[in-house]
Amino acid sequence: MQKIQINDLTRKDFETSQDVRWCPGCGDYSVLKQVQLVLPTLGIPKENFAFISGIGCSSRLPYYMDTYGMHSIHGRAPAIATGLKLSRPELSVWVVTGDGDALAIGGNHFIHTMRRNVDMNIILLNNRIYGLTKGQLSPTTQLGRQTKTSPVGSIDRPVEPISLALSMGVTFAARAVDIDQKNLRDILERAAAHKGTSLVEIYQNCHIFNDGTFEAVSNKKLRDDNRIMLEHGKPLVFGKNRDKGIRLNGMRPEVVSLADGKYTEADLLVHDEQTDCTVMAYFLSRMHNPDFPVPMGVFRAVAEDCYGQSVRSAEAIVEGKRGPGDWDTLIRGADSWVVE
Amino acid sequence: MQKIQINDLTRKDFETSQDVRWCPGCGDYSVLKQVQLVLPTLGIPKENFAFISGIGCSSRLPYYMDTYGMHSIHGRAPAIATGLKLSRPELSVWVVTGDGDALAIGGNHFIHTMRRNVDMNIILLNNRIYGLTKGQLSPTTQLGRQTKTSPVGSIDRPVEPISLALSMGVTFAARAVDIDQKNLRDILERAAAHKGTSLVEIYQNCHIFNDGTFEAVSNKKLRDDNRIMLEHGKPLVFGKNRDKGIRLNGMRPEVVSLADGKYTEADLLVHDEQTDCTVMAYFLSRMHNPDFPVPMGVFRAVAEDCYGQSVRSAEAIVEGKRGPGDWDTLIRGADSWVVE
Amino acid sequence: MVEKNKPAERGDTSSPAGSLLERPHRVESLESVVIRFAGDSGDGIQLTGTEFSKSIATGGYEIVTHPDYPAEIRAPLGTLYGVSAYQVKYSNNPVFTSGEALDVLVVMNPAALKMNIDDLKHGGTLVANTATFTPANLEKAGYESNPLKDGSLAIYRLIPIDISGLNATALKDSGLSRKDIGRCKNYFALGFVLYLHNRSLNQEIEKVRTRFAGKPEIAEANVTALLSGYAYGEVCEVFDTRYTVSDEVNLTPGTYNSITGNRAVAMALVTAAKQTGLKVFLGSYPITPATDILHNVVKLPNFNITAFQAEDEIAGVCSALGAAFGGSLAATTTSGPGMALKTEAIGLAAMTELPLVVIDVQRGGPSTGLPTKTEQSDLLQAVYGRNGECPVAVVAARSPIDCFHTTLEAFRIATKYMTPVIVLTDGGIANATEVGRIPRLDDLPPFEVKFRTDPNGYRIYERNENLARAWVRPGTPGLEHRIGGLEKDALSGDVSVDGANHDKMVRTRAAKIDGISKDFAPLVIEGSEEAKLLVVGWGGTYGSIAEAVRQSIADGHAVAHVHLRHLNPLPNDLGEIMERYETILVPEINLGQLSVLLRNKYLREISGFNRVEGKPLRVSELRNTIEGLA
Amino acid sequence: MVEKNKPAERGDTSSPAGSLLERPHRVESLESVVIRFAGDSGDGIQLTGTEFSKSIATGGYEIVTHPDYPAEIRAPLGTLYGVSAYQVKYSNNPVFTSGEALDVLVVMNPAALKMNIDDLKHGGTLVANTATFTPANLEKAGYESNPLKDGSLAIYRLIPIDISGLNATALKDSGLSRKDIGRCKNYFALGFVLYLHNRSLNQEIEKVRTRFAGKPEIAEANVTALLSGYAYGEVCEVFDTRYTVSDEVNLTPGTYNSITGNRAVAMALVTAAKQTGLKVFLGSYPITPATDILHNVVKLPNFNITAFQAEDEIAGVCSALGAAFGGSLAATTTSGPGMALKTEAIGLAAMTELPLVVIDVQRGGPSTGLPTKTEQSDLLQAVYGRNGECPVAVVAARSPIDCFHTTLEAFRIATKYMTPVIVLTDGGIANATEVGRIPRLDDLPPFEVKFRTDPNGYRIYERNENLARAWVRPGTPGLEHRIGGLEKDALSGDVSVDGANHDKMVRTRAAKIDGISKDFAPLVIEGSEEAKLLVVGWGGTYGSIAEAVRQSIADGHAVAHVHLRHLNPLPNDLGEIMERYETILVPEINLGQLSVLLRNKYLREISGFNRVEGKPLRVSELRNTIEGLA
Ligand SMILES: Cc1ncc(C[n+]2csc(CCOP(=O)(O)OP(=O)(O)O)c2C)c(N)n1
Ligand SMILES: Cc1ncc(C[n+]2csc(CCOP(=O)(O)OP(=O)(O)O)c2C)c(N)n1
Ligand code: SF4
Ligand code: SF4
Ligand SMILES: [Mg+2]
Ligand SMILES: [Mg+2]
Repeated sequence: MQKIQINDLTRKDFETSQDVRWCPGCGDYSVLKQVQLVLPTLGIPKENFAFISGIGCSSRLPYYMDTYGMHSIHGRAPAIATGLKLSRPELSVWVVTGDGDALAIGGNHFIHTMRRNVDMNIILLNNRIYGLTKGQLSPTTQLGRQTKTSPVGSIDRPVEPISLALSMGVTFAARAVDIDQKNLRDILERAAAHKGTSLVEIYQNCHIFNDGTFEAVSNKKLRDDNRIMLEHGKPLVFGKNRDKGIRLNGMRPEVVSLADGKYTEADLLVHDEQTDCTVMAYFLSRMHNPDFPVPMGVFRAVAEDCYGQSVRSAEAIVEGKRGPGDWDTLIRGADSWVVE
Repeated sequence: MQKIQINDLTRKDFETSQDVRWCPGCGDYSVLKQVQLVLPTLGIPKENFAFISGIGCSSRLPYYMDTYGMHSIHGRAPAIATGLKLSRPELSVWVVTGDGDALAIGGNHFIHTMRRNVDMNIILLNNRIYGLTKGQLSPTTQLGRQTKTSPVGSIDRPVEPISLALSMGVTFAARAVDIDQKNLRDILERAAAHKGTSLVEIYQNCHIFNDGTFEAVSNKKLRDDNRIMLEHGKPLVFGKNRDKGIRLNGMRPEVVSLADGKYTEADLLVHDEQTDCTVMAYFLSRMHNPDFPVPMGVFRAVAEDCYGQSVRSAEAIVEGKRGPGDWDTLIRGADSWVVE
Repeated sequence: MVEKNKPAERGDTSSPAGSLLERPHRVESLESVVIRFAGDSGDGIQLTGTEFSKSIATGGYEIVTHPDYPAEIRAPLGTLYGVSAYQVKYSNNPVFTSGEALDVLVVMNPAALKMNIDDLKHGGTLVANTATFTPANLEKAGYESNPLKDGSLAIYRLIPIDISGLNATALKDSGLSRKDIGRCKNYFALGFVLYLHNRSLNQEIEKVRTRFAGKPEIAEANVTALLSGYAYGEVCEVFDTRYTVSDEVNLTPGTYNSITGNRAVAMALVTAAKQTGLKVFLGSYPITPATDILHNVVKLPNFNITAFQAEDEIAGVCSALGAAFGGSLAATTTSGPGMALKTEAIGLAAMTELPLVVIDVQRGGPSTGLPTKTEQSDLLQAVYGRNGECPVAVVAARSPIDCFHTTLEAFRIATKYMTPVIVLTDGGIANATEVGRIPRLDDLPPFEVKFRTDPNGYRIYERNENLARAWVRPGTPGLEHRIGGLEKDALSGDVSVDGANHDKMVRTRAAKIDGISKDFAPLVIEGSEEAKLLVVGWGGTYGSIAEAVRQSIADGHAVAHVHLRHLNPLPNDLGEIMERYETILVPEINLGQLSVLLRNKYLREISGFNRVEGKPLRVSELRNTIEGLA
Repeated sequence: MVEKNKPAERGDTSSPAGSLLERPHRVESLESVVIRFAGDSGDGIQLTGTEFSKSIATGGYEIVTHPDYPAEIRAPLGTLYGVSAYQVKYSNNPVFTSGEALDVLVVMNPAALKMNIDDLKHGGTLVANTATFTPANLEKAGYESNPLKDGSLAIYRLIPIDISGLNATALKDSGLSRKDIGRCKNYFALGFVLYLHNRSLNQEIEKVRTRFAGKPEIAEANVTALLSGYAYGEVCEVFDTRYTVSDEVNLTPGTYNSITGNRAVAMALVTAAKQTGLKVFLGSYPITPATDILHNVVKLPNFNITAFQAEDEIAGVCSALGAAFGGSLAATTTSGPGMALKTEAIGLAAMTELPLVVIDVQRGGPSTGLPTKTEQSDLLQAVYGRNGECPVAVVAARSPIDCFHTTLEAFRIATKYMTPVIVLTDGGIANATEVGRIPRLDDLPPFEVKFRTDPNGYRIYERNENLARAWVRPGTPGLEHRIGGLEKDALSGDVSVDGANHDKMVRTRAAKIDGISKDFAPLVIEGSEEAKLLVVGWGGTYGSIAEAVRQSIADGHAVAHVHLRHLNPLPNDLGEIMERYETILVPEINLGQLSVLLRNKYLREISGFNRVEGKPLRVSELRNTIEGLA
């Protein structure tokens, strides 16, 4: 997409007349706001945005965006978006989905979308619960968590969406917290700028059915010791006083203190979001509380051909060889004969 | 499953009266043979085996096994096997699937099975093509490969099944080549012994539609330089003369020569199939020809609670607290009243 | 005579509609009350409604309830679309529906008034919590002036009460926070309404104490609120009538309780395990309005029942099929869109001839449709919605309690005939409650399952007199065998591409399903024998139809009603019964799906009464149609 | 008179069945030949069959072919289940089926003899490759003695030829390897059979040279084999008759070719792009017997058509729906089990009212069933197989060429009415070939698509005279809007849970689909006007029915035939036509699915002729039934 000058778009242009119907206190509100703030800055005509979602509280978001949109069926948004983007490459296609929508019923489309690298932006609102159906276990629900369908605690080991996406070669993967407005906005901007599939996982608080599951990384008092902000080319430092870091010990990561003088920043791993192999990013995606800080920011951002480009270049190869198709010749077929 | 003494089972006991109907030269034959050889050695009564498959050439295998079996529908074998195993924990449950069956239509069940760690053995016959439907692109087809549905070469980046499984926390993952009988058999034995989900990816030659795709690692003349045999606790050495090795350079793997004296085995990475984190195995799963040798053997084998055990211990918690359920009390309900 | 409670004759796999929680017989009496509670979804309306109905039901009355939630989880306070409601009808006569025109309406805010007032009878009682009629709330509800004051409600008996304020005063010394005190206000309202309905409080007080056993201060505050509400009724001079429904009840002695359709399905699963001694396996994926079945079942692992929340609907049904192959009683629960996803696997179940119970709690369609509203529009999908010639049994429940019996019958059919059985319930009966007598185990039709264990001469598709093949449990020595989705030889079960064999198998599978009807109990015809009009219904519209027929008869019209549990195959006696009547009326919450089945089978002209409005059929409207045709 | 070739009147969206590759008119004459080639699937049987039919067709004859592959990819050599066959019927009269009793059978090995000999007419010609009748091969085929020698084939005109040996001799100087020489033997056989059928070789020789343009030695060897086979015929004294089918052909002038049903669908996609100037998008997942459509389309990216092989059927249909939302002509192709998986998404297409063409190449069911055999058993799934009230248009193709017209009509209906349209073809017509005249673009019914671009007063569900909403392409300024699976307000398109609105929308969607029938061309009644018996058929059974009806008429029986392209809605004139006849016979390759639709709609008794044997209906058997009823 070419960046064009569109001076007069504002957040207001992307608001609809619909009452926003999430629960008071739901993290989805702040995501909606950031999306509405980012869109006008992208230099894309308003009519070229399309938002596709599945089913879930999160998937209601397109109703509140005054763009083209489809609130589709459970889990299928990436497949619908793929067809839309492949047939209309000039559109800016966004998928809005939830942890259940993307990773339970929609798991197959999710992984294949990562693999194909179709140029679209996927916003995954992860609240670790099924919100809309009122509180069942989701694929990201933490072990031991009691929900309506796990009354003695969940026994399903949770999915790490970013690991999963990386294993399928995703070219852009990032994570942010719903209420961390600045970071969320930066990441949405970068995701929009990325060519290929960009996955933005947002830790979103479901106030009603899973309140506080992200407390450690969203609470201003706790978060600095529990998260690490990834910065390309910078060593992995974290902590309220930036006094801790991540070091590699063989193939194992290790948290070390920078306070006691034993280690300095030079001993730490340096984040590289651009390596062609996914191992570094994968490694980061396996870090979880309480043993490690949770990484926020961009895990991976590499430039690779996206599927649509490849489709078009395959088309071009054929067209180059054979020229634009001639209907008459084709329909006549190879060994036709004439009756006079 | 308890190992019991069953002296008289042999390969013959597992053969059926059905003509085996794969193409002459198909790699599936040698897999069938190894499976039939391994089963009698496991100490499991013949009637306790159940083989579940989807649809594909590979998925025909259960018809040739004189065990309980179901040739089900495309992609769904792991889900069927999950229900079977959860309800009948005493059975030895095997899933036989293909790259299309497991990774295209069946992708969602595949990943969630890995995550749950239900105790079953999954044999994935990867021939990088759709055999049964006569030669279309599969999720593992290599980039650029011409197939019936990619006449100018595939543009879909291939799935690495072991990476995918690892990202979902699979507890046992291994790889073998169809005609490498000894290695295949060892791995099948280890997979059978593993508690939890074990994934065995077998590089299987489709003689008709994708002949030679695994040439580099199956041809006796080429394979030693193109593959590396993983051994727990051993450094990563390979080559016909065992003169090459894999070293870690930062977070990047590197092939080094052991011939010129610059590096010795001590500089190499040591394989550890038992680390609790999946990063080491993931790293190995990203190694591909031509830059790296392809790993064969066991990538990961860790002991974790499997889903069935967790289900049963959750049941036990409830039963421990409340005792075995009393039908009359339950059906009466909490606030019933009596009319006289 | 409407013979609602007469148990049908028992066939082998059939069972009376209405015996878990068996419905009482009583003397005739016409008095009944319809009451609706409405307020913000945060107001505890559902709880108040439930408590009220329980209290009424324990008095020996019949009740039917109808909860109605907003589609949103927590809609903003005071909005029209955030209104939650709960309706109860009670009487000492049989009650079939939760009623239409309201005798009493209790509203907790202006939005609730706006959304519900039209349903209140002229002269009906309106209780309103005045505290919430603030300018801001009035505006949100779209009122320009305060209806409590502008005279617009003059045709009702208005009882304005400052529920919030009175409740707060009563609890000012409770030591609770303001928020917690606020939460007690629904008990205040309940106390008042119970006074209005002439019920005593003792039992209710006990229940509050049990419910809040862990938090004694909260318990006592709620008790105080209840008592204050009740006392307010006693001293209040605003109104002069209390409701007194005759309580000369004549119930069959026994233990009673109320139950929703979804819970009744869960109880059926537990009962199937109990009766057969087999493990029950439920593989499911959450979907409104079916999820509550799963919620109920996950709490019962100590009843030999394994519940598995799968990654999607396909895995839900497939895991159940795997369990069926393993010799368990297997079920999957879902609603319309989920049903659509399961059809391929149901086809595999039909082909492998394994017993599988598929419960579809129907909701408004097509597509995502109206997920929180009821409908009967999955019937043709259930009967015809699979590739190939793929007949399966289809049964439907008529009421919350009937969900129990229908589900149990589905298991009996599934195992006797080795076939998938689809059970259709709907969002209406799934969430509504019905009161009935608790059955004892021996009251139920017997249910036993046999596996084949004899390896001698075993052939996979050898069939018994019911055309069913034998069920073999993996683990049985000598019976190892392979089944699958490919067509198989009619005897050996080997893969077969032979045309004649395929034709034979297709016909045999069809004949097997057709043969199930030999087990059905004779249909029960309710209403007048000399009628010219027969109303044929199915599933959850039973209440509305029975009530409309009853009213029409009471009004002197001759009309008969037959209600189908079995949709595929249809009952053998239905054709002959239909022949006795000149006109056939089929009321459905769809565009005429049973009509399609009946027209096709009996080549009879059918009048349809079709309303697809997401709610139970309106008795009054249906009655008009009946009386026009009778 | 059977008016097979009379083009129907054109309605707006309707088109004549049989004009791409328009079917020729000719003078009456009854002679025809049915020939079948059979051998190991490795023997090049399909190629030989195809070449033979082309050669015949270019002579101006009508042909219908029927390829029959084994289910296995490469079955072991010489086995019974590894036999591949290819049948052709040709005549200078209209040909409707590939024929029944064979005039000529060519077998390349004993297994092929065993599997096919029963279909050869008494006195028919049997050509056998003697070289393969070795003891080992005889045993594999289950022969105890050599049938070529033991006299058991005495009732046939046996022509034993050592094809392998003669071919090898002819090519001994070719310089080719033994394996490559062996591969030429099917050209030897072809040469012989062409001699037998009195065809000249010139054209065939040219074609061989083109085909093997890259490999001149192979080309020349094949030419030599062809010539040797032909020459062998000339010198061979074993037989005395050559087949001479009268070639007084009377074809409409034009360019002709033969085409399979699957390729015809692909050509329709290309043509839709050409006619409208829009991009065509095909989202699909491989499944037998539909995959060939995708194989054809992937080769044509330079025709403004994007083909996408998705990860599964659900993604196939969903990607197509996404493309439809984007303003492309979108299609998905599949077969029975894949259809089952797509139903939820088709429901979304119906709800969002987007144009989507779903092509179901039916195969034997249920479940995986008989994947390589034909059947007509997805009709009720297509009409009824979705949750909720979810009507969509359903059309069916009657012959390979008709796949082209039917698919194009499906696109015209989809875009005019903004609805999904299901196209039913079947494994029979998908793989069979038919010969016809190549159409020019202006011969085809016009096809134009308009998008709304005017933002003024746009309402999503505002409808035109066809009850269709406007199609809006994302990227159009001022028309931004949201659609989805939830029920929407009848005008604004906002989410609505209102009951009355839902009822209205459900009825409107139904009325829209019903209204499509106003565009249909009047039905064409073939056969006798004064008949009492009407045969009503649909889809791929056209050939068998037309032939049976024709034969019956020729034999003096009065019978009429009407063949339906439109299954939902049914044509408006069908009811009135059916009323004119006493008896209605509906032949189907299922247990009576069209019968269900007709009985339901017209309340008429229907006689079914149902054979579910994985193959076209047998003309002789059907004729018996017709003559019994006429
Ligand atoms: C086919 C289908 N299955 C199930 C459902 C029910 N359903 C709706 S949303 C949802 C889960 C949503 O969870 P998530 O994606 O995490 O969204 P959230 O509400 O938490 O934002 C489910 C199970 C459905 N609508 N359709
Ligand atoms: C629902 C459904 N979709 C598609 C098919 C067609 N189909 C059968 S096997 C197959 C692919 C098999 O590929 P793979 O799993 O790699 O097995 P292989 O034959 O290569 O061993 C496909 C697409 C089917 N049978 N069912
Ligand atoms: S249920 Fe949770 S996720 Fe859904 S709107 Fe409410 S707070 Fe948000
Ligand atoms: S097609 Fe390929 S995978 Fe299938 S049986 Fe033949 S060789 Fe094996
Ligand atoms: Mg969620
Ligand atoms: Mg494969």
